[in-house]
Amino acid sequence: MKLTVLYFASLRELLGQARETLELPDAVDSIGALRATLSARGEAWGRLAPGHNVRAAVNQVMASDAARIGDGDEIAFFPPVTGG
Amino acid sequence: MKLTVLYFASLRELLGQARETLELPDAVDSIGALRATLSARGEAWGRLAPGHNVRAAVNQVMASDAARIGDGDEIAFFPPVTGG
Amino acid sequence: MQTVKVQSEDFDAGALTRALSAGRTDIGAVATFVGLVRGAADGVQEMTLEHYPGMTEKALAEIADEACQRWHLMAVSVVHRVGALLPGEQIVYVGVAAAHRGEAFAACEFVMDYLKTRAPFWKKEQTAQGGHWVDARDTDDEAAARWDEVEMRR
Amino acid sequence: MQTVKVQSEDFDAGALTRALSAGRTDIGAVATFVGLVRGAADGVQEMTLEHYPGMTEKALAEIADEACQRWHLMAVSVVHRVGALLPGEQIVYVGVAAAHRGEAFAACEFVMDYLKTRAPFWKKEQTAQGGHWVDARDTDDEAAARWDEVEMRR
Repeated sequence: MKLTVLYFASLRELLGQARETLELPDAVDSIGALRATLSARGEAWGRLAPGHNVRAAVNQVMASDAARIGDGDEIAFFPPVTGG
Repeated sequence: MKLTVLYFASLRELLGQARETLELPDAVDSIGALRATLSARGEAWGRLAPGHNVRAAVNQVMASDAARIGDGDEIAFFPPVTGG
Repeated sequence: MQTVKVQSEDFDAGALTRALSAGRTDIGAVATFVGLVRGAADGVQEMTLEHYPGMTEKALAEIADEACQRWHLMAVSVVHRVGALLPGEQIVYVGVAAAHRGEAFAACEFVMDYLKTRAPFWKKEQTAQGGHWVDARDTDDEAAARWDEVEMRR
Repeated sequence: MQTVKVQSEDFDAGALTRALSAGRTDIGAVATFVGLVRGAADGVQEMTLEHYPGMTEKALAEIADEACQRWHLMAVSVVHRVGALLPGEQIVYVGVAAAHRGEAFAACEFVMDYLKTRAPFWKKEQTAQGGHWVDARDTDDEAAARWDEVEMRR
């Protein structure tokens, strides 16, 4: 399963990257599972674990940890929004 | 006691005048008393009697029937406002 | 800064709005309202606005003052036209500048609600059936009355 | 009529507001909001707005749609800037046209409240002490949440 993952704002700066393309096992089939996989990278990536107020979107729609993800999806992680 | 009395909008049209200067006994010392005096003229002037939703102002400030009036005052009668 | 004007000429809402915050960097929010003459659907061909010169300006200034007492505002501007107006034309402008949006929105709506019930203007509509004076709306009294109870918002 | 734009250039709020009612006579009320960069008092020298291209436009269009479902609106326009902005500069414009003022005010404030919590924009402030990302405010979540319960107003 191939995913595009985007990072924005303070999270982008913390992780030192704005986007990456990932090849993941099909078992990583939810936002929650993807968070677990990424936070396991350690250090700053721990920010993606629960309790750090990082929001997610799947294909440009806000998504909870239960949201399903699949091949070709565009996933984004970001802090609470502060526009306006 | 000398008063200037102004009439506006539908009341002005109904009474056929926009302003008049009145010489009145000092006993006519409130908006309520002035309403009684004017409505006693009969016909359309009855509109100034209680119950016809005609508002009053004394010297350009909204006033109830109990408001005192005196020599030189500018009194106005008009329907509920509809600006904006 | 409070500006209140009663005039027969049209106004430039954009210029009035820019003036509220011009040269300042302490304003975060500007809320504005423009009221327009509705025509076609209501059969209105022309609207004439009568007012009570002198009292009108005082009433508008008092309403702006009261808004400034209720909320922390940086600028309030009210312009109201009088005379003959055609459908689509602007009648009234209210602009409010504040640090935060809650204050700006609340104060702008407050000024309009109070203006509708306290400022001595009267509308006469001209339709194919002739001229008639617009009746005051109970909903306007209700809109103004809710500010008696409302808590100030940020 | 719904217009949503994300752009780095400044916008002309007056022209945007005129466009809402241009050529129409069924609009009685236009409510607008402009958000500005506050500077001096907060020590902000510059503000940078980052966004999520694609999702931002979708989110703003959804918010405008939702406003049109809640109230009977004749036009909604939203413009949000991105990139580097100086104190005093305009950030966001929301304009709503309706038959009556209650609808226009409520919908305009609703769009701003939802935009503040749902549209993917992030602000970074530059002060003498360096750059820092602006924290989301609880009061913004509360402002948005009250629309879940609020009754539609005329």
